[in-house]
Amino acid sequence: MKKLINSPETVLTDALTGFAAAHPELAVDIPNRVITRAVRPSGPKVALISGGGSGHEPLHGGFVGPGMLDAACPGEVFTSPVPDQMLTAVRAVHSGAGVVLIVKNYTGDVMNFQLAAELAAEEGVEIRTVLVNDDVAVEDSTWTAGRRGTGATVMVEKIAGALAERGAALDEVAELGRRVNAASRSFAVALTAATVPAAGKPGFDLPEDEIEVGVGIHGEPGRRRERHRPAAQLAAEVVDTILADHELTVGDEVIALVNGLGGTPLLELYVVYGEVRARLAERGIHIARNLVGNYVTSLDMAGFSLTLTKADGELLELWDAPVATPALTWS
Amino acid sequence: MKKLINSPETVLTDALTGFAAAHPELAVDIPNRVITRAVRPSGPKVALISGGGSGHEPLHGGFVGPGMLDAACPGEVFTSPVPDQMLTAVRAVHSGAGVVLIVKNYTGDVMNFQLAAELAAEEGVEIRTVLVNDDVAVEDSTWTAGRRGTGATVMVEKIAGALAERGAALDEVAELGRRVNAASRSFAVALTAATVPAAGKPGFDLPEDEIEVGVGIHGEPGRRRERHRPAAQLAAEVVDTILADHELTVGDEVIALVNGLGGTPLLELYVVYGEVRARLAERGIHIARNLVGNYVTSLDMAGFSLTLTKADGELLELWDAPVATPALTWS
Amino acid sequence: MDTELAVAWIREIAAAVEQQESYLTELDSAIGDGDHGSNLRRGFTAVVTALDTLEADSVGAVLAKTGTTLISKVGGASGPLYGSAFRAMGKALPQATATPAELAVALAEGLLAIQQLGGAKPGDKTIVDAWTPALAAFEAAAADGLLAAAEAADAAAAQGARDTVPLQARKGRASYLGPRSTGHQDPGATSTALILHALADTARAA
Amino acid sequence: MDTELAVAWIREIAAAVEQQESYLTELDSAIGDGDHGSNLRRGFTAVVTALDTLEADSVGAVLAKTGTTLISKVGGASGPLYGSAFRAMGKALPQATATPAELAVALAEGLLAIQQLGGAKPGDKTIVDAWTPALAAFEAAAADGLLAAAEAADAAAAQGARDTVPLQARKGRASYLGPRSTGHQDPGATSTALILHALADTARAA
Ligand SMILES: Nc1ncnc2c1ncn2[C@@H]1O[C@H](COP(=O)(O)OP(=O)(O)O)[C@@H](O)[C@H]1O
Ligand SMILES: Nc1ncnc2c1ncn2[C@@H]1O[C@H](COP(=O)(O)OP(=O)(O)O)[C@@H](O)[C@H]1O
Ligand SMILES: [Mg+2]
Ligand SMILES: [Mg+2]
Ligand SMILES: [Mg+2]
Ligand SMILES: [Mg+2]
Repeated sequence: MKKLINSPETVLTDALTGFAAAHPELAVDIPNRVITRAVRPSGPKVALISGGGSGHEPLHGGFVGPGMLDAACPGEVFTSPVPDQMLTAVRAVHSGAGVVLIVKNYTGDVMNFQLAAELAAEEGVEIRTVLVNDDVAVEDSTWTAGRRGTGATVMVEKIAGALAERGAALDEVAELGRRVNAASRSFAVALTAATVPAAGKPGFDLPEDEIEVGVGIHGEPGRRRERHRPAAQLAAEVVDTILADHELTVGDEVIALVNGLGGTPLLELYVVYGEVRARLAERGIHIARNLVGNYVTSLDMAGFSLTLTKADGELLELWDAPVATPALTWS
Repeated sequence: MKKLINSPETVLTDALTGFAAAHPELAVDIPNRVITRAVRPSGPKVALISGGGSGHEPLHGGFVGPGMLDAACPGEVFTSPVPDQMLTAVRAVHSGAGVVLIVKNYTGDVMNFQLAAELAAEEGVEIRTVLVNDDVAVEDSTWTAGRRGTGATVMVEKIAGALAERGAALDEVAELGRRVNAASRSFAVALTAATVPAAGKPGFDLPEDEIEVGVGIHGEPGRRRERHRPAAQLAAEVVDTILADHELTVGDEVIALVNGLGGTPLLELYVVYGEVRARLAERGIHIARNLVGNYVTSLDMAGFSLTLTKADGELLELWDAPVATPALTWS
Repeated sequence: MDTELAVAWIREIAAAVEQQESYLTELDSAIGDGDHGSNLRRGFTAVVTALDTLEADSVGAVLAKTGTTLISKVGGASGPLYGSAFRAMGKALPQATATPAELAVALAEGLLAIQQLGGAKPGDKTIVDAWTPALAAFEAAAADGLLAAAEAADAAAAQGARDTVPLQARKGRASYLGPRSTGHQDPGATSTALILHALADTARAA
Repeated sequence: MDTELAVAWIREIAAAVEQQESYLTELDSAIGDGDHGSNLRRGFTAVVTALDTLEADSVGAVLAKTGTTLISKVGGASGPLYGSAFRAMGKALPQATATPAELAVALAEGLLAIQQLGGAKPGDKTIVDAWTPALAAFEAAAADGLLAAAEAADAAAAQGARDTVPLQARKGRASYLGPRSTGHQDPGATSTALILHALADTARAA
């Protein structure tokens, strides 16, 4: 394993030290592992807090700022944060209007956020939880832990964040977050495995001409191992897999995220985006907004995920609302 | 080789197709391989054109937009563009105020831009060329092709772009670009080799515990092969290597770019940034502005480069000026 | 079991986790995300530090401190699960010393906490698959004293962990793999076996 | 040489480049950026297409078209260098047929163009190191006819390319490697040898 780190034990603290130095517009509580905006919104505002294991950068810390999150709680690499972090975050950003926790659906995340929510509720803070579970690779059945939360997290954080910034009430913000999640589906393909620093070697071996289809963002193998294929074919299959699970019909508009898993060059992500767009056009679906780049990564894994969020006028307007975070900025 | 492409022959066209679709605010002439702003600046303005081989994304296409470049000419992967591209770009963006060509110092780039400049001059366009050569890994002597242009390209394009946007004259913009280049130094370290699609395999083999020190951005081996070291040590050595060549003294301010080469997770880049900042602080040098991320990449190469630009009030003010491009946006 | 023995047990778990870290991580790499070993090592290292300054007047205080520390330091799935389990065991043992029968009740409370929080049933390929047979064995042998009960639980937990190999996971991260999760031993069941093995070792040394 | 032979030469170069693409790329991977083979293949494929529709009335027209096409299609260092060389050769041969002596002059003009644009001297580990001895050999044997001159140039260029192995590069991308550039054959010198070898093959077939 070759990584730009000092040691697996210190990687998170070291990265947060660098992140804090790089982003003076954010306040980084390094010992408690909580990232907030340096300048609090004036007046009461529903606070959005998210968090999850590290190794998915820029998620979540890179989405803290006006128009998006109020706080992020980074856990150890691929390990959900602990309840103390979320409690510290709640205390830091709660302004009386309540708190929305945005939680990716993984057993660890769900349980740790749940414990935190209970503790925060005991302190009298109104808490709502929005669960993100957009990954169609996993069947949502009693036979699994349910669908994983992946790329849709960006959509939920951006759109619910915009609504919160406008002064909407707690239940409205939470409801919208759930609506964005319900309107979103994702699917991912990996060309290589990720190497967790503490593990020291790739999570799985993958022959030169094979890929993992239906992977998550924690370096785990996917649902199936298949032969590698040209980008056009892969993109078409990923689109079709999502559409098979998504209520999208001719004439619908979507927000599309072609997301790099960390080790894939931007050049290739644009190739994929072109093919995704072509396939969607064949199916009569129009991409109204897009993001192409590394947004929800899996350390150094090569590959991509596609997220499609069915959009309407309201969602698009909130998507277009100003945002100023390290990883997403427009005005 | 596993890549998200259709074929090595079509990768550039396919990526430009996706890029064009993803960025309606830009105009992408796919057959001629020229990227310009969809909306021209109103009135005459010095036009900034850059270009170079592809595989360094977001450089240069990702830096086209208000406040930065007027046009970018992407060549084949790691191959400089051809003069026809630059001539097409000149014709597209020339508004009477002259054109500045920003050229990274590689034999191919220099010659192709030179041929283009001659052709454009024949058409009566006033042309200035700013050569970027910031890589201290290469000695600038008659024994080499001179120093390579790497990370400083971002600084030159941003700062000269801001000045051009304000209506400065041709020679002023070119002079400032040269000044930014002269104030900049870079050095890079690679943990893995890049794989050029047409070559189909990594440019070099690197044992598990070794790194290439002093690499460029074209997948070539570096100046030396060394043992891998913790991030703190590597970062300190890279800082020291740059400082040994840079006129920086206690109390000076810099703009720092910790740049990922394409295959390195953002988490690690932040670790490096923290260590770079600590080392510079020891030397009494203050980072006034920073960028941490993938800006000048080398396909899927893992590693980082550091660029330090000595800053003064004027440069910082121009750095802070609004910019709205796919890869760099602030207001 | 007195507070001293409780502390010894926890220290023994910490030592075992430290020693088996890479094995646990390897198991977790196969069907999870490769952090179970480092998660537990981080957690129990913090627990040992916390116990150094704890003035415990009951077995329960030791176990509760272990639980809250795990919750605060581990994260992931195993942090809240083991944390809640130790907290529940702690709550069940407010007295200075605990009989094997009382310990059996505590172990049952621990399992209940795990199942209430995580919703897993036996056969889902989780911690529950080692804890359930361990609890049954401990209960059955409780009358024969702590050592006998702990050794029975140790053997049953180890067997329970091994028995997860053919199972398809229905809870936790491994469930994402579907049928591909079979053929691998569950990391959490394996660490549960370590915890019971540590109890037997501690009882033997006492 | 008449226009037909000129076209045959260029086609032969294109065929050779196509066949040797991966070899050239391999050489360029060692001390460059791994694109010399694909660069030249892209260029000469375009040249062959351009020549298909060209109604050339002189050897020079064929070579000039080759040069401008290479400049428009190759990029990198080799595009402008070979492009300018062929353009210069084209300019030197305005007549319908060219004698070996005239061809020698054209080859000299080609070398001059390369050196004017790129500034390389013999020994810098570039195209110049194959072109220079090839030109000398061609000049020396020009009196013996095209075939003899071309074969001499072919052999000299091949030797020149081989002789780049121990050299340390002082121009182009390979110069970044410093002493590490020694021990490898220069890709550009190698492609120059291919160009001269194609001339000999074409002359032999005529
Ligand atoms: N719902 C659950 N109930 C009981 N145990 C579970 C549950 N989900 C996961 N586990 C256990 O947790 C283990 C993984 O723990 P760990 O790797 O530390 O956390 P994570 O899965 O969050 O990375 C699994 O091997 C499994 O035994
Ligand atoms: N200044 C120069 N003069 C002559 N030949 C050169 C010069 N610079 C580079 N070359 C030749 O160009 C070859 C590389 O060509 P190519 O790989 O196509 O371009 P690039 O180096 O831009 O990738 C080198 O092997 C060398 O022979
Ligand atoms: Mg985990
Ligand atoms: Mg090249
Ligand atoms: Mg795990
Ligand atoms: Mg090359």
